[in-house]
Amino acid sequence: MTDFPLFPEQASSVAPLVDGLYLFLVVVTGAVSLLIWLVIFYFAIKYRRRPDNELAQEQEPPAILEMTWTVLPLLIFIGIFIAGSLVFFRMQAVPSNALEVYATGRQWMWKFQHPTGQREINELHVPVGRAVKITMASEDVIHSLWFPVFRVKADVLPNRYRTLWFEATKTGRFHIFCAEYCGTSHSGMIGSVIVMEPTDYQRWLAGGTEGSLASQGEKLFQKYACDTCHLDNGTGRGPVLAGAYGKTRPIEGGASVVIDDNYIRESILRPQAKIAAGFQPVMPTFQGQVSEEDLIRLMAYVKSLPAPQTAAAPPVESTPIPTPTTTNVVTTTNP
Amino acid sequence: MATSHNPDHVDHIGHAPAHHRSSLLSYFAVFMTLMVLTVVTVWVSRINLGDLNTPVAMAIAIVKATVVILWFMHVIHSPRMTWIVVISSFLWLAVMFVLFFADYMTRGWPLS
Amino acid sequence: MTSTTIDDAPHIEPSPSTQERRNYLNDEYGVLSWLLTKDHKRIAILYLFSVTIFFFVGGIFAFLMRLELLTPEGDMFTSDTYNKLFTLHGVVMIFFFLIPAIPAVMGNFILPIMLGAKDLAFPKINLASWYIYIIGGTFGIIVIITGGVDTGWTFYTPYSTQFSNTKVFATTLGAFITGFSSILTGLNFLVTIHRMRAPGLTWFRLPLFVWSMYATSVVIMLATPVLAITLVMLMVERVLHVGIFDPALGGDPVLYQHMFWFYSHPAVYIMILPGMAIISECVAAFTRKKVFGYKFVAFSSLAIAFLGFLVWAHHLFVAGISVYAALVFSFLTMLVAVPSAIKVFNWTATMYKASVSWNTPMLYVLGFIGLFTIGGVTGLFLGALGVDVHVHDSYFVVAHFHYIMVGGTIMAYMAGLHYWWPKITGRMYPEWWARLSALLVFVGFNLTFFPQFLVGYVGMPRRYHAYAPEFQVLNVLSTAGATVLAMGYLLPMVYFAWSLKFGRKAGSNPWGAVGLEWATTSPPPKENFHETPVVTWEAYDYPAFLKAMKETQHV
Amino acid sequence: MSDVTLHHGAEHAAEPHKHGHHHPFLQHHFEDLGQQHEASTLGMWFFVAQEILFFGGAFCAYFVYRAMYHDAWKLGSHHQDWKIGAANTIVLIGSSLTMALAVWGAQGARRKFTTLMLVLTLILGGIFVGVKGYEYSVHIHHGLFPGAQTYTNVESAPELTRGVELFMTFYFTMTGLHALHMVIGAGLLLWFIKRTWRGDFGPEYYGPVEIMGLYWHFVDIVWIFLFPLLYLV
Repeated sequence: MTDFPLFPEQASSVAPLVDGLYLFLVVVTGAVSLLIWLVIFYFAIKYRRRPDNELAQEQEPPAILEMTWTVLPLLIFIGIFIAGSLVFFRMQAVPSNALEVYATGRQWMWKFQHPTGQREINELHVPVGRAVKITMASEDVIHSLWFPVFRVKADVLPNRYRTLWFEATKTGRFHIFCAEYCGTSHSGMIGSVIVMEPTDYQRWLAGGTEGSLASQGEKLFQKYACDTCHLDNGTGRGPVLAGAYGKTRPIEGGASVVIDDNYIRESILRPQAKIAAGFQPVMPTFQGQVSEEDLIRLMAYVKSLPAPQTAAAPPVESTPIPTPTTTNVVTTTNP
Repeated sequence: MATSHNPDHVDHIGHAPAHHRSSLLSYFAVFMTLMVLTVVTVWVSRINLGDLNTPVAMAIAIVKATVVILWFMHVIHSPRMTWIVVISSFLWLAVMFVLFFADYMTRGWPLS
Repeated sequence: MTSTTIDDAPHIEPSPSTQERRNYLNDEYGVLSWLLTKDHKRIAILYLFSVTIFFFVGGIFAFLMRLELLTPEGDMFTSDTYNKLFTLHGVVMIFFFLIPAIPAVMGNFILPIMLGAKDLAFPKINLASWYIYIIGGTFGIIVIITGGVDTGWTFYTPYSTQFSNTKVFATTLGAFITGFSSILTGLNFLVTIHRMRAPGLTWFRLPLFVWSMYATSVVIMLATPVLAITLVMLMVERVLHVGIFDPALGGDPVLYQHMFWFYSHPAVYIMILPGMAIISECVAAFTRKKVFGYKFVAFSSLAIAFLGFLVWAHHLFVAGISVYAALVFSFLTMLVAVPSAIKVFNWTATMYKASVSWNTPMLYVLGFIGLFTIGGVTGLFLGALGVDVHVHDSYFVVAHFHYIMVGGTIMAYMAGLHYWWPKITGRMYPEWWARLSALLVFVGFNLTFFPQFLVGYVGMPRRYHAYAPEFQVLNVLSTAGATVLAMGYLLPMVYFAWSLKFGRKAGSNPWGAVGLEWATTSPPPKENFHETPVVTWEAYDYPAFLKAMKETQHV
Repeated sequence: MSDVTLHHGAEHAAEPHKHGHHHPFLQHHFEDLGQQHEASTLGMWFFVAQEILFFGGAFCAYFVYRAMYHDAWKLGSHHQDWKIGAANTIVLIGSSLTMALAVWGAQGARRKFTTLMLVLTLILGGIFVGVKGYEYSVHIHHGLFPGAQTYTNVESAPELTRGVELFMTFYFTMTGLHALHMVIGAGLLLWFIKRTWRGDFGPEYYGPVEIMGLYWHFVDIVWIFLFPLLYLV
């Protein structure tokens, strides 16, 4: 019978905050509950039914009590709400210098990819003391990546990137669980995160890799012939991708969109969804050809492209070459 | 103690059913209103008001629905309780729409 | 204050000539008289049997799960079987026991009598409601026999529509049909409360049981249809392979969760409000005192009914809704906790300077107040965003909702069963055996579910067939508790059956309580009252009620 | 139209002030016809409230996807023939009128007039469902129905395939549920035509016809919302 912890370890920057809020709640609600139990037992014993105490004396406790236990709980609860929200904001605000790691959930295993190219299954090596941002999507059903000792969790949705970040403050090997029921061996979809000293982490990184994620992405960029349309000098049939990440660009139909992970993914898998303004919808769909890992590599490559400093005209105003072939796009008849 | 109906006989409204009978004319007037509004719906949908098309179409549909509820369904002569039921069911529907779109509208918003 | 001893007063023992007076049980005989009855009391008995069967079916699944969780490795069942066990435990317990139990059994039997009416507004619809429940239940049984379903009682997409190859369609159809049964019961209650109250029974003279049943019926009427449309869409998606909720085909799984929880959170209030209804009755009866702050308790039921519709997305904090929506729902969740707090404080204050009896129903009431308080405050833990991110989908959540459903609703159900047993059957249950079973239930319950709070916060996820070794000790404790709890639930089956034959004959008011149901014989005649009663006393006004009862006895 | 008294021969209740106490259709557990009428009408209104939430859930999901796939919704809606939709709307509002007139007739115990109105309502309802059936067959013929992996019409916009299929799913689900409610209504109408012809209804007892009217008008209101949302995006 191994030792059984009654309280989880704190191994992340946000863990003390969550535990603080948790213990505050335990104390406050515990006190109120204890008060109620004691009062009940005291009344149950003091005013128990005896021959001389057959009918209750109709004295009422003061009516002001009613107001107090309506307003007081409301104030306490709003306080709890505010405390909970502050911690929640801290969990949602991803620091800008975070180490980017990509995760893919698929039925009953976790796959992690580091920017330097390492690929791991059900294991994640991270440096201690540095914020790590995990961008994740699922290949099939909904999973949920949960690091109990870091007190962070987020559902991993199919077809949509979501992020989760933590900053490990303690080295060691800790649990990774899937928290959203996902089928037969949902309980087998577990793993461990290994938090290492930065030096050990560098040594682990150096061990065997086939080039950084971005470099792998570049190979795929050529393999899928993306470079025939997406040229850097803005003369290609597709928009220039260099330096586009994070910018806001207009799309057909007047709206504009922030170029983030989800937009890149959607433009690869369903290019017709949001077409960059001034361009023809000629890009074929890559749905089913590009795997989740390749998507992550391509995205890492696109994000790594530096904004072009050359004198070429800024990408937005470049005039697209009229496309040779006439496309039989169903033009909308209704104005 | 005879159990005759004692005076503060609350909420036992009368004996015969609420005996209100709307005039024939009002039914035909309502019918004509609905016809006109249907034509307006189709006509408005042909004009391209951009984002305004949906709210306008919905407004006309709500007007038509209110007309049917008040006159065809006799809510206008009905006791207070019927009003409460009708209004609360649309109120619950509004709660559903508002809180659904509270999520869908704010999904893109960046953290402050 | 009248000096009569209350214990057996007002002692409206029916005179011997009325002793073998016809009552609803011996009024007519034969299977058809039961299967085609339109009498709300007999329909309540039909519901009592069918609901109890489903309670023990669900209980067996729970016990098998607890046995499996004795060991970290999943060595008793395959993981598929375990997944089916926890799904069926959820589906059977929620759709076939907790939602129909108190409204359909206690509500059907007691509500019309409490209102002084001869029957519910639509007796035929009431019988139809039971038959629809049986059809839905049959689907449930068919699913259990032919292989079960392994999606969890929440049927989350895309697993339930595209990846699970178990009986999802039949289960959702069963739940869809059972939904209509509770809609019809809700409809019946609402109209009866509005239109069929006895003369003199104004809204503020109504027992608090009726107020809470009214609030429950409002929630049933306005929430269950949204479950119906969600399950229709689920079935359409599963059969036609269309992408309403499946992201691969363009749908949004989070939309399914929104629509599902729009029903399922109010459904949690459909389960607890009837429990609160019974507790308000029993607190008044066993302290022989007007419930403190009658209007506050009454209106807090309605407040729960309305606020319950605004909070559903606290089940989705980590599911992918926007940060701002999470803030809105977390704030609203804090508001909905206030009416429950008001009720608990008012029940406690009622016992001040009261005459508290220690009969079994009161033991269950004390248990309810204690455990429901824990259930309620842990709901605040889950409502606070910071903590919810960690504890969502962990055993902390499992413990929270079991404290509300088992510690709350089932404890209240047992209290109601013991409180109205003499009125339903005309016989008293054996007091000491009942107190023993109440103790067993209380101890067994706490031993089962309190360790789960701890193991949940330490990090044991929900719905896990095999878990990490360090959680084993707490799980063994929990399984031990489950055995004691099972004993506590089996005992009443024995002594209730025993009491039918050998129980002491109960007079029309064995507890000396206030209420129209105690002003008629037990078991009551077919038309509840020989002549329509007239209410002249305020709610729970003991002196006035005893005086009125004295007069009816002498006339 | 001669005014036909209650041909059941049941005179009014003996005591004048206990009006409607021993009426053939007064159920035992109600005090008097007034209470029975109030109760059944209120019960029907709660049922309509529940139906509003039922269709409301579908409309809510519809609007979420309409915001998400606006162009696909526009394209999908153009595959509907709005002229047939408009004609159907007029037919349904007409049936609502005849239903209201039937309630008016029942109040005046005008047996023949009420029966005629109910028959007209049934016919108009039948026309509506018939036209819907025609529209369904057209869509299925074009392969425009949910689950139709082969989606031939719009070749070059594969993206719109999925959006339009989602639109068609909502089209079929919502109009299908609406048509189902129409069929149930038609069944009820048949039963009411029999009862009206038998002369059950009069100024004292016309509740059931009014309830039928509430149900029918509700189904009409659902179509009033469905028409602009599905045909005129």
